[in-house]
Parts: sequence; C-alpha cells; structure tokens
Amino acid sequence: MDLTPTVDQEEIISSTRAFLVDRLPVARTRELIDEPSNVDLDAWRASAEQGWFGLGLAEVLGGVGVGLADEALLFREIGRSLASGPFLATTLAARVAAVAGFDDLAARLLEGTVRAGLAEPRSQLDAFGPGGVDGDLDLFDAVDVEVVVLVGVGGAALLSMSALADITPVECIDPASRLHEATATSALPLAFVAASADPVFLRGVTLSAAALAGMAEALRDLSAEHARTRIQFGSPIGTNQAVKHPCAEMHVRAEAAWSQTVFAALALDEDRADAEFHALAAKVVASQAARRNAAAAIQVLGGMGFTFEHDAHLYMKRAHVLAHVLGDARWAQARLLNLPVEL
Amino acid sequence: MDLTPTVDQEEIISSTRAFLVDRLPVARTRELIDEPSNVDLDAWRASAEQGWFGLGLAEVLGGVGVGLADEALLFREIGRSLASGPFLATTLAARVAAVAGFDDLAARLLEGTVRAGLAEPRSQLDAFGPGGVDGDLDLFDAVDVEVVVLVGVGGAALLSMSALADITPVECIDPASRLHEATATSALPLAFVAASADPVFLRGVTLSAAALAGMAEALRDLSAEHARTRIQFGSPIGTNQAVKHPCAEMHVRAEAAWSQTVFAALALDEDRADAEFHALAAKVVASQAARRNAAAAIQVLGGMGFTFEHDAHLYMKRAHVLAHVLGDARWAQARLLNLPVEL
Amino acid sequence: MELQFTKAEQEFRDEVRTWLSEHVPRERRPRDLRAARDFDLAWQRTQYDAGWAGIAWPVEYGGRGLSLTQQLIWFEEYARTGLVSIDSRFVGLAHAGPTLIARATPEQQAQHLPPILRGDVVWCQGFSEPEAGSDLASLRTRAIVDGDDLVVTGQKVWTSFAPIADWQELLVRTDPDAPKHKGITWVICDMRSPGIEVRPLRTIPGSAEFAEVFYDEVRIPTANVVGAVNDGWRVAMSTLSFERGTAFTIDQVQLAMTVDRLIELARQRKGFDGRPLIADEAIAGELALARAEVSALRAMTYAGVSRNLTSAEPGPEGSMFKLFWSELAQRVDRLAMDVLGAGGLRRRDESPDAEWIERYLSSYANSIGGGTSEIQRNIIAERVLGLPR
Amino acid sequence: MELQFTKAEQEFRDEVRTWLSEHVPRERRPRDLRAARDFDLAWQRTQYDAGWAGIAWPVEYGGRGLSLTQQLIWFEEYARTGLVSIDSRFVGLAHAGPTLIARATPEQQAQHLPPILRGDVVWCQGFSEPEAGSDLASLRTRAIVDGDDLVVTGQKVWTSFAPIADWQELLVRTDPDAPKHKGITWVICDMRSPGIEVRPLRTIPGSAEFAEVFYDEVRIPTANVVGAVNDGWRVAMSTLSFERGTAFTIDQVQLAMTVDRLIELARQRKGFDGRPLIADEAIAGELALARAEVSALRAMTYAGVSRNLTSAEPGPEGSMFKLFWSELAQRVDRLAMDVLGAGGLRRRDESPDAEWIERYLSSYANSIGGGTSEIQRNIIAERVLGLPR
Repeated sequence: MDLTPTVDQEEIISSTRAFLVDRLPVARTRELIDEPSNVDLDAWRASAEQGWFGLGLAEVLGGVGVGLADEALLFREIGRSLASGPFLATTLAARVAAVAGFDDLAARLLEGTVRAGLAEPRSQLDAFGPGGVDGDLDLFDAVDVEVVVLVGVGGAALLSMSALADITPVECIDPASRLHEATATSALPLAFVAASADPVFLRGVTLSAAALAGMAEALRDLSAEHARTRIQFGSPIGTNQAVKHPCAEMHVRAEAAWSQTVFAALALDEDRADAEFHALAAKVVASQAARRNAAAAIQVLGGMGFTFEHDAHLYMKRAHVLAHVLGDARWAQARLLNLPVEL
Repeated sequence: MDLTPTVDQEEIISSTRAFLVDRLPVARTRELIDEPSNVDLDAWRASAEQGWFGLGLAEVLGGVGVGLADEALLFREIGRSLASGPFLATTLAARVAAVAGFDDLAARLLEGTVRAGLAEPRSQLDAFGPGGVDGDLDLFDAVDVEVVVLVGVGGAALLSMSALADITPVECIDPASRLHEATATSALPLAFVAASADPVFLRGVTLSAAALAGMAEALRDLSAEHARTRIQFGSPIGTNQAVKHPCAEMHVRAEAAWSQTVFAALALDEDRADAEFHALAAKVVASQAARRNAAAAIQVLGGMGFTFEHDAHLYMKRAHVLAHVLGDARWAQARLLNLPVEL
Repeated sequence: MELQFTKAEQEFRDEVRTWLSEHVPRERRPRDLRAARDFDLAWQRTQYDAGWAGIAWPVEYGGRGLSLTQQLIWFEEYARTGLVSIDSRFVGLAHAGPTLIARATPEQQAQHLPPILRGDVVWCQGFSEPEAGSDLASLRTRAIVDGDDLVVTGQKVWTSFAPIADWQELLVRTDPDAPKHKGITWVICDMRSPGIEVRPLRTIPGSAEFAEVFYDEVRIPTANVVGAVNDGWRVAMSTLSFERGTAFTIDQVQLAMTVDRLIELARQRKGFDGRPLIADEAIAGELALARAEVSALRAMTYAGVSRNLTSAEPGPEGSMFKLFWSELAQRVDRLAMDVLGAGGLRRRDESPDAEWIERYLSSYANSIGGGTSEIQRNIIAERVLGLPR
Repeated sequence: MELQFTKAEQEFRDEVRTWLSEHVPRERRPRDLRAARDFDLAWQRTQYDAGWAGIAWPVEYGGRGLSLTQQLIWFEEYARTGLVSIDSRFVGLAHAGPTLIARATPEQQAQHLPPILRGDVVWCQGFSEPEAGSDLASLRTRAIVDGDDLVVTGQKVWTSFAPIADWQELLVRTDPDAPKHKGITWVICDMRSPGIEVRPLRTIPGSAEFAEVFYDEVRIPTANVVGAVNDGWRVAMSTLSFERGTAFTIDQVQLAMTVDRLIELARQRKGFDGRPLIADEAIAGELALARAEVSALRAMTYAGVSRNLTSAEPGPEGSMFKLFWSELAQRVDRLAMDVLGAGGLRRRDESPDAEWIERYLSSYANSIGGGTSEIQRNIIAERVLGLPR
C-alpha cells in the first residue's frame, strides 16, 4: 500500500501540468468560449501525441498501458487547468472502439485526428444495450465530431452522430462547454462494450471525479492566494477566521476528494470487489468538493468572485456539468447504500 | 399590526422573569435532578397563584382570559429559565378540563393543588378519540399526578393514570425531566375536547415553540457572556470570528424562532385560517434554533461546555424532549408542505 | 401585540391592491438597459401621477408621508405583483434622495428631489472601489479643490445602472493626509461630465448589470458637495431610511412566492426513478423547512417594523434580515438546481428553467453585495451582543 | 501508487487477525474505573507476553519496531474487534512513553518504559488548566525549586484516568517572569504524592471520565524533570509519534462500522408513516453520504501514512483527519438520534438505543477535545495554505 506517486507518475504530473499551463490554461479556455468550437486543435493534437487518450489502454490495443490511477493523475490536472474539449469522452470512446475491435476509429481517436462527444441519457442511465438506443440524449462537446460515446452501468456504446435525430444546440450553463440535445430512435450502436467486458462506466466515473478533485484544488489555491494578498482594513483578509476557516475546509474537501479518487482508481486497477463503491463514492465526494469549494471561493473572493472576469465561476459552472455526467451524484448516492465495501 | 408587547405584556414579562430568576432558576432545576420529583411544590403553588395555568383560559372558565400570545411570553421565560415540572401539560390539562366542563378538576389544576403529566403516543399522533385510547404512551413529568393529558391533531384527552397499564419509569435523556412508559388498552378518556371545539394541540405546539425559543435565547446569552469574558491568547475569545460569527447566528436563529412563535400565537388568537401552518412552522424553526444553539453554545464554551457543571447541556437535553413532544419536528415538516398560508 | 391590520389599513391595502392590479405594467421589463430605464421611469411617472410617489418621504419634500405600516402594506402589495424589487429608480428613491433630504441645502434639494419623484432621472452610487470593498473608508478616488471645482481622478466599481444614470452620489478623498474616515467628501456628480468613462462589468450570470466607472480629471462644481468638504463620511453614514425596515418585505414576499413555485416545480418534475421529486423526502423536507423559514423571515420583518414604529433609531434588523434572507435564498436557489437536474445545465431563453438558472447564478451575489455575510455577522455580534472587536 | 499490501503484509494481517480473534477479551470492558484499569492492564500484559506490546516503539526501547504499514494493519485489525480506541493505557503508550523516548535520561527510560509496555502502570496527562485550554502556554500551575524538589501548587483539568493513574506527565511553570512559552517544565509526577487531590469531573453524558487535579505544595524530585528546567515547552512539542498517522485508522474503522450499524438500524426502525426509515430519502441520503465520506476518510488516512513512509517530518495530516473525522462523526451521531426518534429520549442500560444516545452525548467532545475544530482550521490554513496569522 502506497498512495504516493512513483517517480514515473511524478513525471506524468509535472509534464502534463507544464503542458497545460503553457498550452491550455484557464485563460485559453476563456478565449475559446466565444469560438465556434471549444477545442484548441493544435493543443489537442499535441496532447494526443503525448498519449493522453490511450494512457490507460493496453499497449496491444494501441494505448500506453499504464493504470487508471495514472489516467486519474492526468484528469486531475485537466480539471485543475479547466481545459475545455472532450478529453474524457474521447478517452472513453477510444477505449470502447479499441476493446470492441474498431481499430481504425480507435487509432484516429488516439492520434487526435478525430474526437468523440459525450452522450448522456436524459432519464435512466442503464436503459440501453447493444441492440439499440432509444430516448432523449444530451450531447457534450459534440462539435465537429462523427461519434459520441454513451456510457451507462450496463455498458458503453459508440453512436454515430448520423444515427441521431433533432440535434439542437443549447446554451450550456458552462460557457466553455458545448451542449446539444438529440433523440435516438432504435439507434444501432457502432460498437458496444458490456460492463462485464470492460468497466468503462466506472472508469469514466472515476476520471470525472479526478477532474472534479483537481478543480476543488484549483479553487482552494486561488482562494488561498487571494486571502494572502488581498488587503482590507489594513491587513490581508486571510488574517480573518471568516476567510481562513473556509480556506481550511476547502483544503480538507479537496484532499478527501482526491484521496478517495486515487483509492477508487487503484481499486479498479487491482480488480477489487468493492471498486464500484469506491468509484461512486469518489464521484459523490468530489462533486461535493468542487461545488462547495466553488461557492466558498466566490464568497472569499467577494465582489471580484462575482465577476465574469474572475475564473471562480467557470469552475463552478464546469462542476455542474461534470457532477451531472457519468454518474450524477444524486443517483450515485442512492446506489452507495447497498454496495459492499471491503476493509 | 404591532408585534411589540403592550405595557401589560411587558409587565407579564418582567414579573415572570423576576419570579423565575428568584424561585426557579436553572440552579434550582439542577438541584431537583436528584430529587424524586422534579417539581418545587412551593414555587408551583406560587406560580398557580399568579394565574400561570389559566393565563389563556377565558375568565368564565376560571382563567385569566388573556391571549395565547401572552401565554407564549410566559413559556418563553419558562424555557429561558429551564424551569422543571409539567407547566405545559398542566396548562393544557386545565384547559381541556375546563372546556369539557370538569370544573372541579380544572379548578384544582388552576390553583396548583394537582398537576397533570403529558402523554405522548409513541406512534401516530392522531390515533385516538373520545371513544378510547390504545397503544404505547410516553409520559412526561407524570410524577405524583392522577391525570395525564394526551394531545393530538384531532383533539385532546384527559386520561386517569389508573386507566393506564405497565407504567414503568425510564431514565430520560433530560435529567431534569421525568419519563415513564405506559400502555393504554381501550382506555376511556376522563374528558375529550375535539380540535374543532378548541385548538388545544396547536396551542401546545405554539407554547412548546415558545419555550424552545426562550431556550435558544438563553443559549445565545450564555455564549455571548462567555465570549465577552473568557480570555485566551491574551484577548476575550469573542474577538475571534470563529466565536463571534456563531454567536451572531445564534442570535438570528433565536430571533427567527421567537418572531415566528409570536406570529403563530397571534394567528391563533385572531382565528386566522393559516394558524396551523404558523404553529407548525414555529415548532420547526424553534426546535432547530434550540438544538443548533445548544450545539453552538457547547462548542463556543469549549471544554467548559462539555462539563455537567455548565448549564448548556441541560438546555440541549431539554430541547430534545420539547422538540419531540406536541408536534415532532420531522412530522410537522411533512405537514407544512401542504398547508395554506395567507399573505 | 396584534397581527391584524386596522380597518383603515385594510382599506388602504385594498386601495393599493386595486390600483396596482390596474396599473402595473403588463409587458415584461426589457432586458436591454436603456429600454429598462424608459420602462422604469414611465412606471415611476405613472405612480407619481396617481399620488403614489415618495410614499415614505416626508410631505415637505414632496412625499406622501404615510405611516410605516402603510409603507409596509405598499411594499407587500408591490412585491406580490412580481415586479423586480430593485430597478433603476432604486438609488434615487431609496438612497441618494433620503441622503439629500438629510444633509443637502434647500437649493440642492429643490434641484434634485422633484425629478427623482417624477421619474425624470436615474441615479447611481459611486462608493465601492477595487481596493475598497468591505473596507469602504479606504477609498482612493482623489478630488483636488481647484477654484470652484473638485477635480476627480480614480475608479469606482460595482456601480449598478451607471451606463443609464444621470447623476451619481459619489464619495471622493479630498484630504489624503487625514485619517481614513476623515478627508472624504460626498458630492453629486453629473454622469455626463467630460472625463467619465463607464465600462460594463460582466458578472456570473453573464449579463452586465454592473459597471466600472473611471474618472480622469472630472470637474464637479463645489456647489455639488453635500455637507462640507471632508465631512462626507458623516453624510454617507447619516443616510436616512424612511422605510425603516419595511422594504425587506419585498424580498420576503418574493422569496415566499419563489418557494411555492419551486414546490410546484417539484410536483411536476420526475427524478431518476420516475416518481415526482416532491415524493423524495430529501427534497420535500428542504422545501418544507424553507417554507417555515421564509415565514419566520416575515415574522422577523414584522417584529422589526413594529419596534421601529416607536423607537427613535432603527436597530440592527437590517443585518439580521440580510443575513437570514441571503442564506435562505441561496439555499432555495441551490435546491432549485437539484430539482431541475439535467435541466439545470440548459440555458434556453424560452424554457421555464432558464429563470431558475438565472436566479441560481445571481444568488452568489446575495451574500456579497450590500455588505458580505461576514460583515453582517460582525455587526450583529458586536452591536447587538456586545462582543469585542 | 498501489492499494494492495505485499504478501508479507497480508500474512502479517492474517497473523494479527488470528491472534486477536483468539485473545481479545470476551467480557465487556467494565464501566467502573478501577475495574477498567485492571481490565486494560491485563489486556496489555496479554499483548506483551505474546510480543505485541510497543508495536510502534523502536526495538532499543523494548518495542517491536515494526514498519508503518504493519502498524497500520495492526490498528485496523484492532479496531475491527470493536475494543474502545482510547483506554487507560493510552497516555503511557501513545504520549508519555514516546516523550520519554525522545527526551528522558537513560535512567528515567529504564525506570518507566518497561512498566508501560508490561502493563504495570497507568499514566495520565497534566497539561490543560481552567485558564489554559486552547492557550496551553498560559498555564499557571506553579513549581518552585526547593533543594532537590520541585514544589508544585495549582490545578489541572480534563485529566482522563487521573483517579486510577500511577504517573502523570505534568507541565508546570517554573519561571513566572519568563515569556509565556519559556519558564515551563515537563516533569514526571507520582500521582500518590502527598498534596494531590483528584476530583472526578462529570461531563455531558453524565459519567466522570475526566477529573480535576489539585496540587497543594506537592514535592516532586528534580530528578523527575525531563529535559531541563524551563525547557518543558520544547519537550512537550517534541513528543514523538511513532504511529505517524496510522492510529487514525482506529477511529476511521470504528466510524465505518458505526455507519453500517446505523444503516441497519434505519432498516429496522419505522417512521411516523410506518415505513422503514431507510425508505426516507432524507435519512438514506445522509447515510449514503456518510458512507462515502467515511471511505474518503480511510483514503485520506492511507494517503497520509503513505506520505509519512518516506518523509522525515509528519505533515499536518493530524489536523485534517481530526477535523474531517469529528465533523463527520458528529453528523452521524446526530443522525442516529433522528433514526431513534422517541427512542432517543430513553436512556435505559439494557436497551440497544442506550449506546447510540451515549455516543451522541459524547460526540459533543469530538470537536473540542484534543484541539478544537477552530484550532485545527487555523493550523491547516496557516501551516498548509500559508495564510497569515
């Protein structure tokens, strides 16, 4: 048992962080808000070159072949940097394509020449299978994509955009995300991977938790920075316990979220019987951490936190999207009560 | 519209407060903990002489004939002083006896020669009527009493202790209260007053809210006093926002509880159609205020708050009893959603 | 103690309700700021013409001079119409006007008060600065006396309605060497003066209801100074509130209506399991509690107004109300997002969900604007409970 | 990063689990303090005889010197037995012993360490005073050097196990003129010394687990001073924790078991409407969240222990764990009262509810004892996030 990163993992952390700070910082996300696509194509291809979309995929399937825990380290950084674009959907789609034997599509997703959007059913999460998909869908970041990946408890499907009807753009609460509504009527998946074959859903749950944990950390950091430097009544506002204590709580929430996420990722990597519990617990704890830290950060930042110019609200809005997709916290919570946990 | 006390009401406040400070302060309640009965008989008779048990009862029925709002002022002071003994049960029992025409019993209750305990059904609140009472009961402060009053949504009943079986003393979470378990099997009430004839239940709900509001105020006051005088790290601890802000919140909760209680009492006095809503809302808000203020007070008091010697925990324990009886907060909350409110 | 209103007050309520039902604007208030200005001022003129303007102002200043209870009734009925509680008339009617009544010269009063009541002008506030938020006394916008003018250079922020305002109540530092609270001057600034630049400031909901105002050697006649030069802090602190707590009822009534609409929404919307969300005790319990607490908020408002009926000085009810209201309203607005579920991600003008999302996003300001919750807690603890600073 | 334990560690776990299942006391720990002392010491002797004593202590001081991971495994398995986490052996094993190892003379070590490991003695702490709670450096209990003795006069409070203790780690002020943190001395006090009076201190649950200790010219040989006279603050601050965060796992495992027992209780108990309380989403949601958070608490503990495997200095994990644990445990204990409903009013020894009520009443101390939550938040904000004092 050792939850500290290895030397290789430290390398993943520092190189992805350096790349994101340089190429996809929040400032870049902000610029992309008003662009037709929220993807920086050059940065996208560069991240593909670093193997981001196949980090957790076996080498024989074209991936890098490291664990989900390594992938979680990556998505934590993506969350922290609030990079926009379908990183998670493309990662999951590449996995589904590769596992299902669609090597060509997998290769193109992995090399960054195509991307996949995320399809989220609007009602029940597990109401689809290999035989067809029915119902209303929300599509996230499905701009300039030919496929979307739909992931539920029972399995994961790749759907061609052409199999969907009534695709309508809708303004998303997160201005840096892209949202479309669509409907599927007996839409036949291009590929389907059952949960028993590969836990795509739980991987997605864990990686969304990782991104949320990274966001919770970023919100803590920008609050602490403000508390150290903003002067009111002659002192840094961080001298006030009304500022200091919320910052401390942000830290504890961020630590809890990230620790549980690592635990979940390793539980999946090591095939523990309680991996589902840990993944859903990570999602619940990380969603709460990101949302609460966003609210606390906006309050600590005061008037500045309420401006569009400050980044806090972008994290808050992204947290709504990430908390909802791939295992909505309310739904996950109901499941948590009955899942077994090992000591 | 004027929610400030009249000159007469100010007189009720100051005289009851003076009496309670002199005769039934928390220190006296503490002494009575280890006595067989939790009633100070001399003080009981003296309070009867002041008309406490018939304050809201019409003069033709032997009462003082003022409003429920005046009674609420009294019970707020009783709550603040944490006086022990069946004040509320005796007040409600005297009312039931008088309204039902049991003049002798009413007179003895009013003059303080006998007292009544409170019977609380252990499951549903309205499952009894004039024809008989069945089920398990909890009896509060039914020491040296011949009758208990059982109050539910449908009406209020006086039961003879001799009509109950299996009366067993049980240690109560509040050491200053007395608790017995009992069972009723087709126990015929001595008297029954339907809710349509007199809103005994809603009066009891409101008066228990008043006592809880008074307790919330007392807890705020003892916290503020401690915050002003306790020195740590060279300053009064009240200079710390971690102490200051909880005290401010205690104040707001206490004000909300008391304001809503007065509103409820007046709504009943003035026969407003939304009186039930306001009484239950008062119970919910006051229960929460007393319990939260108790927890906050214990925390502000630190190690001293955790001792038996400090009074904070006695308020906390009494709050559990008062929040439960006469309209448990969880039960009340479920009803609140559907009751009409007038502007 | 009594809850009911007198017969005369009830008749007054009927009169107000009838008048409002007949005259309240039918069309939706425009989103565009300039169009909203026209809308607000036209509505003020309608009220003025019918004798409802300056309802809380003393008669000698053109107001109606009504009782505090009548004022409360007016606000309650006004809130029930669903009109927004703060529009571009707000600073003039509720803040700058009352300050002028308290401290301005007869000439200043004659010039400015009638246009406010008639709906001719929009005022804005110029208090907050980037480096002087909660700590207002640290303001740095500088004014140098040059002949008959103050020459103002600096920046204000969080200025509602600045792009459509005619006048501004402006605080400037006229003596940089005096201690913080000294050396500040309260002056009437013509927003059309050369050297003023107004930049819209976008906020969390994405709209630009606020602005930053930049002053580059803006000349303001010293005749526009209210009170004396360097005495502006006292002028600002002496702003009379003729409403004395009654205006809180607008927020209270509107929040009560919001809670009931949210309950209705929870009856209609279904959760993951297909049941209506109101059947979920976690949601139902929160809603019921909100209903009880919003009722307590009314009771607190009534209690505060009752105290103000007889007391000389309004108490710290403002801080208490603000704190309780802002925390409760935020909880309600966050709960609405839970009720919306996936719908809460979609901002679509034509959807009924859009308004809930807007409310939610705006609600982050509740505990910041007009004095943060932290400042309110300080005030309550120090001024009411006597805790040390 | 890896979650699984090595094969050797898993075998160690099996060994511990087997030994504990065979040797853990079957009878209930007595409520009476003296009987509890005998029970605790007998249990320590059993562990000592089997080679499980001083599991985290270095070998040179009679300990087992096991790895941090083995220590974690031991605590996890220990917690699973359901034994109380803090009994009368606690101060000796976890606090005074490690301090003696860090700072005492070889003679002091030889005298005191073996009896602690063998289960011959009970230690208590003498740090807190009525006027020195959170502000420990303000302690006033005075000691005057008189020949070869310190003569101690004053009062300590919150002393667990004082009535049954043989020895006390005592902080006294030896130089009243020195600044607060200076002039304090750490001394080994024989609890049977003349002039010591121990008065039980009742607490919220009604029991007397704490005591006040009064000192009236108590003579303690200067040979009992650990470190130097006036250097006691440094001695107290240098207390080694050989457990380095692994002991948190006891509280974590026990809280996890508590949550699962509460879920079971909520399945059995019925609400007002006759349905099992687990069907009430407000209760179920809280329980599910508690289950997720108690899991996160384990993950945080593992993460902290992992960091301590390699780092020289333990980080501020203690404050983080304590804060998260105490808030969560209080929420769980309060939720239990909601699940009990009317049952929560009845304290009856033979009832299964009694234990929940006891837990609830005791839980008020969680956020006070061992450093209040407020102090923990200060530590985290200042030491981890670098916020100014």
